[in-house]
Amino acid sequence: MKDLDKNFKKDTETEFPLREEMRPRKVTTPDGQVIDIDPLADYFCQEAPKVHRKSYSAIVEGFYNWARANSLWILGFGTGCGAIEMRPLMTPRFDAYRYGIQWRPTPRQANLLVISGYLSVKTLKRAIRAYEQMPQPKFVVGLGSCTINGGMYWDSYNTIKKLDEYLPVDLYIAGCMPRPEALLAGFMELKKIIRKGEAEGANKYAENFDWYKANQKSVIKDWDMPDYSW
Amino acid sequence: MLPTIAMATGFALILMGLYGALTHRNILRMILGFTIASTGVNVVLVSVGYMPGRTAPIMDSAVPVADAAARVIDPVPQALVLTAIVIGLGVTALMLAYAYRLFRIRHSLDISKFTELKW
Amino acid sequence: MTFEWIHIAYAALTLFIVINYGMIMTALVRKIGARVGGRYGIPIWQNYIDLAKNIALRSKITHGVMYYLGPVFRLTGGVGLLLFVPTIYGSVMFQNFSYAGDLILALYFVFFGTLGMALGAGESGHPHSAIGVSRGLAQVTAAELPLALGVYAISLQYQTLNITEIVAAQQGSIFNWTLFTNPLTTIAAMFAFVGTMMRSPFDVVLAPQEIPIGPPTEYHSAYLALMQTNRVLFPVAKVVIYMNLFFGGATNWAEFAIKVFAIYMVSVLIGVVYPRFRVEQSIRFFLKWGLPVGILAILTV
Amino acid sequence: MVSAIFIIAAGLGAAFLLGLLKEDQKASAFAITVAALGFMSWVAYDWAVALTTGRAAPVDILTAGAEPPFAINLRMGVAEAWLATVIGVTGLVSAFYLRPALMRLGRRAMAVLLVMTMALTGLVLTRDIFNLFVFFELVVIATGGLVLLSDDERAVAAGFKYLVVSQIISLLLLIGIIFTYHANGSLNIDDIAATPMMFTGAGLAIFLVLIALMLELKPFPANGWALDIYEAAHPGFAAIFSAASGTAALYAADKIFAAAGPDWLPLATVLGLLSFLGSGVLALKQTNDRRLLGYSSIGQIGFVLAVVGQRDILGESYLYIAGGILITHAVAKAGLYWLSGLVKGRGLDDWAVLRANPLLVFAFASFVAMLVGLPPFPGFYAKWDLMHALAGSDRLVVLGLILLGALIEAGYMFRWFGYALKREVREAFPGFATDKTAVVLVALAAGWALGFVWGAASANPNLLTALPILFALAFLVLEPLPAWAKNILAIAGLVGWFVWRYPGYDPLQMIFAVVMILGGAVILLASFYEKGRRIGFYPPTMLMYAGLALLIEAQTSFEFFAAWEVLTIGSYFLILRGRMGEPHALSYILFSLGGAFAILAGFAVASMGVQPFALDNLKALAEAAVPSAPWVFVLLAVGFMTKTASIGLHIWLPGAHAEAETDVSPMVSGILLKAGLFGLFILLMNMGHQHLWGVDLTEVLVWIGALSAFLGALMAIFQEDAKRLLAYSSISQLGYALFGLALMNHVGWLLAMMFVINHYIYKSMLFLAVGGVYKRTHTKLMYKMGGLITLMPFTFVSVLVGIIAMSGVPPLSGFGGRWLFYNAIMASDLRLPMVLIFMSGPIAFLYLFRLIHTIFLGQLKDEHRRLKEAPFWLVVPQMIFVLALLAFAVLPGMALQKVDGYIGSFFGDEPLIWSGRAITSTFGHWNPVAIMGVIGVVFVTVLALLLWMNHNAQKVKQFNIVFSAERPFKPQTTHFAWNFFAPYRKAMGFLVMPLVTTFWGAITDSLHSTADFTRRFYTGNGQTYAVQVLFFVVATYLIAMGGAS
Repeated sequence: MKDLDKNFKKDTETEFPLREEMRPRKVTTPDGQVIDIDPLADYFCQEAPKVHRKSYSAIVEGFYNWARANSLWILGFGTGCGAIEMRPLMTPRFDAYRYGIQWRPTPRQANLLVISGYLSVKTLKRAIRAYEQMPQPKFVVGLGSCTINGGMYWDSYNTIKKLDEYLPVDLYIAGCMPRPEALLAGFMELKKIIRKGEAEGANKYAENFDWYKANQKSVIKDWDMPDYSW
Repeated sequence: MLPTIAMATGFALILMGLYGALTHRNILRMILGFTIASTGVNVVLVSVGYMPGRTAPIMDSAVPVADAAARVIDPVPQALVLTAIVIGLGVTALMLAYAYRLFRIRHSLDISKFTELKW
Repeated sequence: MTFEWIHIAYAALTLFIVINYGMIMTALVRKIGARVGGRYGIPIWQNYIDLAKNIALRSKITHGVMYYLGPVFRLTGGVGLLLFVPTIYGSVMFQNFSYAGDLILALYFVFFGTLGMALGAGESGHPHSAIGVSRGLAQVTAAELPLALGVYAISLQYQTLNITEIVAAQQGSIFNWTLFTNPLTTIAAMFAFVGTMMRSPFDVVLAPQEIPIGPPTEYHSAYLALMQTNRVLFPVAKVVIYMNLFFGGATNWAEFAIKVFAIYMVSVLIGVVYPRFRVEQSIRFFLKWGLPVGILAILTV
Repeated sequence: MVSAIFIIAAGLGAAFLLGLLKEDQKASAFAITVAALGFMSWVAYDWAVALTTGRAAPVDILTAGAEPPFAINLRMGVAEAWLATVIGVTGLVSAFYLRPALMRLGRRAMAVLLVMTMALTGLVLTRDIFNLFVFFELVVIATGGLVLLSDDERAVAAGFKYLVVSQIISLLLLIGIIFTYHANGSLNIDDIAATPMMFTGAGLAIFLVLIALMLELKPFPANGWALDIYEAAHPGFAAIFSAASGTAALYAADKIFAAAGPDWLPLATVLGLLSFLGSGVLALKQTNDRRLLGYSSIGQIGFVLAVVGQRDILGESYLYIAGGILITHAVAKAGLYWLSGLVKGRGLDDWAVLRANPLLVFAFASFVAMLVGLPPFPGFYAKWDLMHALAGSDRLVVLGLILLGALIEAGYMFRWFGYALKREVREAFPGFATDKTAVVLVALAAGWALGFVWGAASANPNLLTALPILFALAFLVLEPLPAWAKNILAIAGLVGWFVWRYPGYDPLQMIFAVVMILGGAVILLASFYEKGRRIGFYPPTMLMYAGLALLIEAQTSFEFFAAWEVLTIGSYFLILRGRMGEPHALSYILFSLGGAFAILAGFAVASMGVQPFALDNLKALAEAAVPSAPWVFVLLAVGFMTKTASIGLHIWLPGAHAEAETDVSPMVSGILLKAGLFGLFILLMNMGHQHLWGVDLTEVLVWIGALSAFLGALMAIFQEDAKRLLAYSSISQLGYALFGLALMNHVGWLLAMMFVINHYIYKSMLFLAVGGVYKRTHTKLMYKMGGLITLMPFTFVSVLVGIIAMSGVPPLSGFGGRWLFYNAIMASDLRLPMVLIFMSGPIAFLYLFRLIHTIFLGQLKDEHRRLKEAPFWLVVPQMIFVLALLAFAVLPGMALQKVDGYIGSFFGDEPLIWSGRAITSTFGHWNPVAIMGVIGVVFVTVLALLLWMNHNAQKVKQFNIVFSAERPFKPQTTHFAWNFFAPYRKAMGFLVMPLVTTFWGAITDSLHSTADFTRRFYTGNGQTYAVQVLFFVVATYLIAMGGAS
């Protein structure tokens, strides 16, 4: 059940045209000079992601990992039906806050991207962007069987099957859907991984950037953005 | 009595002339009206200077220079009238010339047709 | 008073105490909120952990010079505000740099951080930042008005602009506090206090999902760490001013801790009870309620 | 000395001589004409000079060898001689101007011209009323002849209408003359004067003579016939008709009024004012240049007639005043009619072709200034003296109406001038006829020469010998030089003047001199960026600075007012230079002149007619508690507040400042506005608290200041145009300064002083910065910009420093202003106005942030990607300002300590103690160095900390923002800038409804609709005009009799 069967895969023979606003164009300046604008190069930073080494001192890195584990800020981004299971975590019954888990509205301030269920190709594009805009170190948790093998959408024309072909997943929480208790247990597990210093998904993404990009581009038809969204 | 009648006649002529000049649209009639009015003015002028029982202010053998002041009427209005008549003639001539030019322009002598300049 | 090098050490000590106090107090306030809602709430050290986490982030971006300087302005504003106001009445150590200026300095220096932050947020190029700034500035013009009137009223009352002298005049008995000698002024000023603490009902500036937390939406890592530090420091510094002006100041750190907490809780209590205002609603609110009270205050003082 | 009779003889003789020539000897005919006119002018001029210098005494020339009343006598006095000169020269110059037409029509036309000139001279010289009548009729006939010189067919009808009315006038005149003669037995004017006739019996006779003479002056509304002549006649003749005929007729009327006695003077006053105001209003609606000039002529003659009506109080200065106005009018109007002959089209905007020759534009400007009575022309001196005489005799209504009339005249004249300078030239332009141009330049030279003569004859200083003004005028000659050379000269002049003068200044003058003179030099640095010759920039600029330089040093009310007018004129031409400046320059000059007239009236009332009036005397006036003192205060304050653009009088400012050129905006905003503050300083320093109906007027000023500060700021935040935003901000800032002044305490004044310095620095800086951005982006609309910070870093820094300083945030100098402000209000008893000021502070923060955000931050637009930093010379002064602001922030005592002591000498207190770098007041303390130090150390520490932690941040580009997991579409849709404070508009928008604009708009609209309604009165029918004349006579008689009984 690979994603890359021929019904699903993008037609790479014919170039999909860029969106109008992303196409290079000529613009007249106020002084009457005509200049070239290449939106992709002019508007976006074209740097590739870097591999960030750990701190030189093991003690410092240990402290940092402890802090990262106890201050998990989740990006408030619901992708599939699993998003509904996130809300109870804020309630008195589950109260994830006591574990240092909080929600942030902007990727810039979040470390944890929870892919909460099936991911359509359209949403994948947004998820990639959101993930790339989060600062390192960042963690991805896949929720439910849809992120593992497509689940009930295994033969869908429109959803991806294996999340870790597109983003480096640190942890899956199985179930359809996993209950909030399972989520909490999963987050506890993630904390342990982080504490051990093994949650280096961002570095893995940077190291295998080309592979991830090739996979992403093979399913996303109108790739009208830079390779890496800073 | 005589000066009063003359003066009344003069004013009557002035009013008639003015009435004529201001009610007729024909330029020639207007000019005529003004001529009548200026004649009236001349009559008034003369009547103001007239003194009963005196003679004309002409210094000849009939009126010796020595007692002229007592025997002639006031000569100044007479002189004024003469001047006024001459000037009136000039103005009337000019107005008639204008009437001719106006007629050449518009082939009409109706004053109310020459109102392009206004406001 | 003139400058001596030891003042720097004293100022650093004040700063250290206040930052730590602020860290704990804001966490405590959140915890109280959670308990009221039946939750356990965040750990009391959570602010420290978040700070450490943010500093520990590895990748950072910058949008430009002003973006970089924004948090610096912000924290300088908070630190400066604290240092321009005497913290503990009667203590030589905690007079800070209050000889640099009087009440007016404190009143206007509040805007220093706001301006820098707004500029930094502006350079990020994010429209939501600008929207947040626009809302915040619009709201603050109306919200600060009762405070300005209140400050004017108490400086008329005490015939001085010197904060230490104002605190001195309130010593002796609890009934010497401005709160009791001039309640109208205090009420007017508290309007402004509630209005500028970035809590509901006046927190549409930060509307977390509509304009993802407004001005700081692009900030992260150490930038955010500086802003978090300011977020715990600045309210305390502001409360110190209110405490000095209206609630008799503090003669020792214990009194300081209690009074700051109590005053801070005013905005918290109002915040948990009332829903959010739109910007024009809050402007109208301050003009309709805050302004008349302020005018009464300056007319009756 | 040639006898004056030869003037008449030469005219008549030459006319007869022409009759002897053959029809085709046109050249010799013209030569004879010119020779005769030249001779006539020379004789008159010779007399004029001799009589003025005292070489000769006035003579009576007896004709027919008998004493009057038995013969006609002519008199040659000073007035007669000068007027005869005007008439002769007008005739001579017009002859040259009319040359083509005269050559076409031949010797007869030339003879008529000679007769006309002769008859007009005769009108002036004769002392016999019947002789007066004769000359009048000659003038009528000659006019009838000369009207036909026109190429315009409609002129024929106009001439006929003129003749019809002339007939009626001569009827009235003759009847009047004969009965006057009947009543006192003499036709000699001097004999009539010996037996004054009252309103009874014989009064009707003298009334008829007077009214006939006044009808010759074309009084409003019985003047439709004259306007037709003005419109249709050849401009060369219209010049004679307006300048020479008007002058002669007026002098004739004056002679009879002098003879009839003072009881008749109110008649002249009323009819004169009616004409002045009525034709002024009607002129507002005119679209034909010559007809407009006709209305203006009638108005001006009415003005002089009103002056004739004041001859009982004018005494010895009567000739100086009436003559000044009359001669200025004659020269200016002749000049304008001659100019109109150079312009093909008859619409007002057709005069745009004049721009092809800058000299003609200068001539036009000079003529307009002459008509409006601006310095340095005779009308200015005359008006000044006249107003003082009127105020001295309590004729305040007349004073007010004359000023109103002058303002209306300024309205339509300057509007027209604006058309000429700014409207498009519609058709290809063939070039000007050299001889006609030369004729215009003769009038121009005459105007300036007369200005010099009148200035020299004035009891007050001659403006044309004031060094700064001469320096400014020198730039007219230097116009061919390149702009950079003129700029160096201008800067050198300003700096040199300052260095020369400053030892004599007191601290107050010193501050203003530094801001206005040295500050002007700094702003002029920016002008180096202009290439080419920049024609028309330096003369007005330097004129403005000359006015400012003189203003600072003014000791008497005259010096002050003259300087005020000079700077107003200079700045008007400067503002008019802006690309879209035309309507704004007009509203500027109208408000400024209105204000100037208020000042004039104020000074006149204050001095009670006694000149010279030292400014210090205002203090005596206040101390003596003269009943008029509060009114003087009101008038002067209103005048000064038009310049500071206080709310209600502010509507001229936004456009004027926003549409001005890049380097002009800072001049008119940073410097010019301070002139108003200087005036207010002088006023309050001398007059202090004044009470009117129990209200303390300074409290009213406090309220006005507070309202200006508040509403100005509020309007500023809703502007999309960066320069308009800054302009509204000026209203607000000047409101602060006015507020501080009006608090009438020591700190308040210091506050105002601080605003003078601060506002100059940061507003100049911001205007230059925005101007630099405009240079690059070609737009002033802020939402079209964005993200320019990296492209224009220096400009950004100056804007940043500017807005921090302006918003009063420590540590920059604006905070000092706020600190002083609190200390000032603590010492004041007023409470409520503070509320407005408290509000305006944060609101200022709003518009300032908007300024910097929408221009420099946010999203960079495609077309701006390659922009460069603003031109070097625009950046230089900005950087100087940045340094000045920083220095002033740390060491405010540098500038303020001396002023503080100086102000202390007025209030007799020392509220501020300057110890070292710290300042202590009664209430608080302020240590700028400590503030700067603490903030600096903390800032650097925090920055170092951040650099240590985030030194490796990745620099990203404008679209690398989190956008709800999307990417932005285009910069235009991502830049949040338009309607930036939308919520604020929802909450407070009702406060910025344009009530004031609507108010002033309603006033001008109602004037216009009155004009439009009234002018339908002029139907164009000659008969109707004649009937109107008769009605006018009857109505005037009834009203005069009613008024007398």
